[in-house]
Amino acid sequence: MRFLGKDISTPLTLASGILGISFSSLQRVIRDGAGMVTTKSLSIQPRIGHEGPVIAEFTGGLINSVGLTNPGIAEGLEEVEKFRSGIDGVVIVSVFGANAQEFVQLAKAVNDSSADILELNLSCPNVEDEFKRPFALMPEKITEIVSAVKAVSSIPILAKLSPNANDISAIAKLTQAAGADGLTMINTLGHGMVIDAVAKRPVLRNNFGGISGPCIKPLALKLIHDAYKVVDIPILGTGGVSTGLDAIEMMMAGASAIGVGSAVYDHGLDVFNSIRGEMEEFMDNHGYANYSELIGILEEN
Amino acid sequence: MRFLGKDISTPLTLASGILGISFSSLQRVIRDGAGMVTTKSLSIQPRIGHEGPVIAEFTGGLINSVGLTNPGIAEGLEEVEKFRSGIDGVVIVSVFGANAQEFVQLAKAVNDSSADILELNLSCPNVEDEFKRPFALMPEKITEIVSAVKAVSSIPILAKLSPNANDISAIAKLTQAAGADGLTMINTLGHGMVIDAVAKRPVLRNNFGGISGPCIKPLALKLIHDAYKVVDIPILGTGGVSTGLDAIEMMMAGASAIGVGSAVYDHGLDVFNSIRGEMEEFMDNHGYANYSELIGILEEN
Amino acid sequence: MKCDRQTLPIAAIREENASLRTFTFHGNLSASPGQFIMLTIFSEGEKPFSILDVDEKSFSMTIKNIGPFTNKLFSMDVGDLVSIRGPYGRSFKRQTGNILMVGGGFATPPLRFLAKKLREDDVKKLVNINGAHSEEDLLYVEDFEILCHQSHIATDNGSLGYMGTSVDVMEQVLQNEKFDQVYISGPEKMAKAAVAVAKKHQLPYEVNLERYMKCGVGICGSCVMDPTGFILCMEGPIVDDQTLDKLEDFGTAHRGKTGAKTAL
Amino acid sequence: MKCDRQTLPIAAIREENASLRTFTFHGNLSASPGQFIMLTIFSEGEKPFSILDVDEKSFSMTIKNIGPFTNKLFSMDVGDLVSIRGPYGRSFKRQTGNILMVGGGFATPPLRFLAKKLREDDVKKLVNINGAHSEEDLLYVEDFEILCHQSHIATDNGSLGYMGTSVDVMEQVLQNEKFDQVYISGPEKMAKAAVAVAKKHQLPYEVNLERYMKCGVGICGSCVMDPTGFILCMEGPIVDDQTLDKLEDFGTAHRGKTGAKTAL
Ligand SMILES: Cc1cc2nc3c(=O)[nH]c(=O)nc-3n(C[C@H](O)[C@H](O)[C@H](O)COP(=O)(O)OP(=O)(O)OC[C@H]3O[C@@H](n4cnc5c(N)ncnc54)[C@H](O)[C@@H]3O)c2cc1C
Ligand SMILES: Cc1cc2nc3c(=O)[nH]c(=O)nc-3n(C[C@H](O)[C@H](O)[C@H](O)COP(=O)(O)OP(=O)(O)OC[C@H]3O[C@@H](n4cnc5c(N)ncnc54)[C@H](O)[C@@H]3O)c2cc1C
Ligand SMILES: Cc1cc2nc3c(=O)[nH]c(=O)nc-3n(C[C@H](O)[C@H](O)[C@H](O)COP(=O)(O)O)c2cc1C
Ligand SMILES: Cc1cc2nc3c(=O)[nH]c(=O)nc-3n(C[C@H](O)[C@H](O)[C@H](O)COP(=O)(O)O)c2cc1C
Ligand code: FES
Ligand code: FES
Repeated sequence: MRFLGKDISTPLTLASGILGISFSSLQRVIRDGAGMVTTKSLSIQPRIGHEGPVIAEFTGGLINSVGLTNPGIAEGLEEVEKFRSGIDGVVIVSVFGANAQEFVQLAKAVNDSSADILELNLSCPNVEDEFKRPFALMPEKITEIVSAVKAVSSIPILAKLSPNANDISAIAKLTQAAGADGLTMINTLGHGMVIDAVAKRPVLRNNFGGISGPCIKPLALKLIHDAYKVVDIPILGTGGVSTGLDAIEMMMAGASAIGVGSAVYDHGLDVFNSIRGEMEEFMDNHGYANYSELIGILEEN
Repeated sequence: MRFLGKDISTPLTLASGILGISFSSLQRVIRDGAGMVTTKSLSIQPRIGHEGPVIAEFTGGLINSVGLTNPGIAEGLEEVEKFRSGIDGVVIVSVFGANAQEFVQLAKAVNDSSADILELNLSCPNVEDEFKRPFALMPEKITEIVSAVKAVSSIPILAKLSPNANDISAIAKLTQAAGADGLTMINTLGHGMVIDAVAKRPVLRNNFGGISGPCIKPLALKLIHDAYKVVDIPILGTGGVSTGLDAIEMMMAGASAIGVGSAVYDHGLDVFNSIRGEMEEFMDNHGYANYSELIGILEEN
Repeated sequence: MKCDRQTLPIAAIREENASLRTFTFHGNLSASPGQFIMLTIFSEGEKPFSILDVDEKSFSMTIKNIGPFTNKLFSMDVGDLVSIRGPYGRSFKRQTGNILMVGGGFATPPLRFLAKKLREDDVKKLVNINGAHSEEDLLYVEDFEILCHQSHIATDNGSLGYMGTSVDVMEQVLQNEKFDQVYISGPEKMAKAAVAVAKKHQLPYEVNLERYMKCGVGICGSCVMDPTGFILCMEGPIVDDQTLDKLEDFGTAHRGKTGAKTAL
Repeated sequence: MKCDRQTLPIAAIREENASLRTFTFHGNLSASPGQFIMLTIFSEGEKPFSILDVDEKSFSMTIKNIGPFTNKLFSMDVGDLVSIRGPYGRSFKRQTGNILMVGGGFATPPLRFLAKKLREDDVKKLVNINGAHSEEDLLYVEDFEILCHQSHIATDNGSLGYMGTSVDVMEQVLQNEKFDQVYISGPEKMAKAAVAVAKKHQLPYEVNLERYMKCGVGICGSCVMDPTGFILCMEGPIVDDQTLDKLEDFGTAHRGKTGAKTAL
């Protein structure tokens, strides 16, 4: 199948922020069964991110407050070049800037690299102290950033949206209008707090974090389906996928490819092969010959 | 302990919409260990609500699209009167109107009954087709409705808020300013979709629903804590509580009483006594003598 | 999980009479007599139905065409998909002594299932009374014949068996024979009359009840019965004598689609 | 769950030397030698530490005061609360033949724990080499004396035992005696040297490695080693010879707090 013009053997994609710092992790995920990999979100300058604990568990999911730890765009793109030798696989480079100007600078660097696709992280809920509300909740900001990046990018652009948006149809439409070639949906849900009752403290050093994992799947499915109904660009569906059935459901809701994040935590890297196997089994049992037959076939009641 | 001027033996409260149609259910929940009970949200006219299926499960929670099924305020208040004979217990009557005028009409009826507390359901995510965005996401609407109701109500008013609000601190403050005597936080999270991949259909007849259960607890804790920091009125904390530890955490975050909804589905009505027992055990082990010592003692890192 | 679903094609449809059909599905349902399932027709709705029979790889329900949902179901064909969750509720508590089953109308499926299980349990004596308006409304006449030691029939118009109700037959049977347990499943007025008879003879009994059910899993409150707050979908639909004694709603009142209470 | 925490008061603090203390906690930790925990100081941060010892109701770690986090820890008293999750990672694969352990500096806690377990396993011969800068930096001298059949000491300044490194002693020991397995835990340069010696003698070995760790559970990527993408927190920190052979980063490069790679 194809996604944004690239051939992929499976729609499964490593989501941004999971092991995605080094070329060696990215290569390993491809060998373990993913069709595409997304890098950790890269900023212009290196970022340490938040102090630990940066992850906590609860029934149904994870919260994290990693806070965009990354070695900076220059070093990040070196890893992408190293990735290229010895393996085939589509690389999505995720970037995060403080404003449209930074996003443009980052986009130029990515365009000068061998990256296949550029992902704009407009929706990290873990840096609000620093950067205020996620751009993905502010229509004007989305338009400004996406159209500025579009003007300088010759590789396809994915805009990563937030589940906290209250009117996803409007946002999906204006993101497409601004020039996005695809949508990544969804980032983590802001904000969750896990409390240590003995210590009377939040578990995370940064007190709260973004919610991911199985429990955000129903939210992701609804948002993806709403967006699918109003845009013509492909959606990289992400949020709570850990089984083949999850992935099938998400494609039925409208996703053209599937991001996998927290499931790596729950099940290890084998999860790519197991999801792949389960998808194939379902498709065999129910008469689907190609992944593309699944996309958006959900019928509302 | 006391909540909005009423003596209660335990902070545990039946959340609105769970078994809360008949006096006999409400009495039973009190006998099974709750200190307060909330009725199903009552509207002026009876409502059938949505066709079934109205509930579906997923990892970590439930989605429901009951759609405010209720026999109407007149019959609902008759049940409240019947409840009074033979049992002690605080009754919170939840109401839902299409506009401020209806809320005022409902509030007057509740004030003419023996209800202890009035809860304004400003945040049902299941009737958007009919009533558009939940009021709890629109600051002007909250102010309009709460202040209009305040003008006619001599019993305390709880305003029930939505987890979909993007700036809960602002909303909590203006809700207090409009005259609310307390906040109920949180209603179900909108919107989730559970998909039946074999049928290529959403499971719920209404396609989507509000999310509740363990997976919304981290969201509830964060929102309650944010609100607690900016208001002086008590909070009826609700969202994903199913163990004593959950309830303790929520009180530490700032709740003065605790609503329990989906846990009744997961564990049956015994859950009130088990939560109560677990809370007492924790308090004994960690040297808390009264529930009130727990309220808001969370320290941020 | 309580709401786990099986989405299945209708495997077989058998016409029982003009308004009743038995729908069979290939699937796994580990259920006991008296339990029910919630059946979804996509884009239509979801309704409760008693389980008629279960074996290793299939199960079935007998359904009456009575309104919008069942109309739609009767328009469906073998192969069409529906979705089923359950089994739900409390089943009959099976005894192995002398057993009397009293059924009426299209509420007899659970008794048919119960009879099969009681025979597997090696019940001492099993007597069934099958009542309906007329001969063509009677269900499973041959099945009860085969499964029970005695099998009586009552029709209101006398078109088959005794002319009268199954409760009339019950009174007669109880005059001549001793029983240890009575199981009752029929319209609520009939069940109420049967309960009165069982009481008079000081026999333990269990009754299959129906109320409007929306969730089937004890959360929506629509099936709750006064004044004890009995949750019929979870704690019933099979109700024992002591519990039933406290249900003032039995035979007198029920709640409709809005939760409003009306007289029966 | 992988991130289950125990929030516990410090039960005991033992001064090992000027910069090292052993912290003991009453709690349950089912761990093997080589595994580590993540320790949180509230409002401060969270850091990985090897497990020194575990019994039914307590466990302990030996920690060096080296920077902001450990400064803060050293300012804490018995009774103060911290939070611990784990144990994490792969432990030493225990053998029962002739065993040589080569340790350096404050990386010896896992070897101390390993020695205890090997004796419980009834190991044939257990020889330890304990190296440090000077006498006062040596850890568990008596413990190794008691736990091992032979216990050698090396100090850079010769203040106790052999003057030189533990790797120097290792070469000598291997000239005279036969071993089946080598376990190595020390600063990475020393470990690299020890590995070279083990290789020369064609002995199987396992090495305890350290990398910057943020999550400890294989999700953040900060501990990953090139070029295989080995996830040290989950698949290590104990690394066997075949795996180590492929890790070009071993002894040459590591990643810091931003994930940027620098030479060791
Ligand atoms: C535990 C239980 C077991 C049942 N078993 C059977 C069975 O084996 N075979 C069978 O034919 N019917 C059974 N019923 C009744 C069946 O659910 C209704 O006949 C069906 O819902 C009718 O729906 P409709 O839209 O076709 O008719 P409608 O016109 O909607 O209703 C016709 C009548 O059916 C009843 N009904 C409607 N909706 C419901 C509901 N959600 N819950 C309960 N009753 C309802 C009411 O009495 C109503 O007056 C059972 C009901 C319950 C509660
Ligand atoms: C698997 C493992 C086991 C360890 N076991 C022990 C032990 O038993 N005893 C002990 O004293 N130390 C141990 N360490 C090292 C310990 O984690 C660091 O000494 C500690 O984090 C220093 O923090 P700081 O803020 O005091 O110093 P900083 O000034 O922050 O750092 C000092 C040095 O400690 C190391 N370090 C800092 N943060 C980390 C981190 N998050 N992960 C790994 N290394 C870090 C770096 O080499 C750094 O240069 C272990 C590390 C790992 C990875
Ligand atoms: C530990 C962690 C780190 C993440 N870091 C990033 C990031 O740097 N950039 C980004 O766009 N999303 C980041 N995400 C969000 C994921 O890419 C993904 O959108 C989200 O977790 C939902 O998918 P999941 O439920 O499969 O994890 C991170 C998620 C986790 C759990
Ligand atoms: C089946 C169901 C019906 C509900 N109906 C109502 C309602 O009528 N009015 C209301 O304010 N909240 C309603 N709620 C929301 C609950 O009162 C509660 O706010 C929410 O479920 C979160 O709590 P929980 O996680 O403990 O269920 C309903 C929730 C459920 C699960
Ligand atoms: S049908 Fe919902 S509680 Fe019984
Ligand atoms: S420390 Fe995060 S992956 Fe190893």
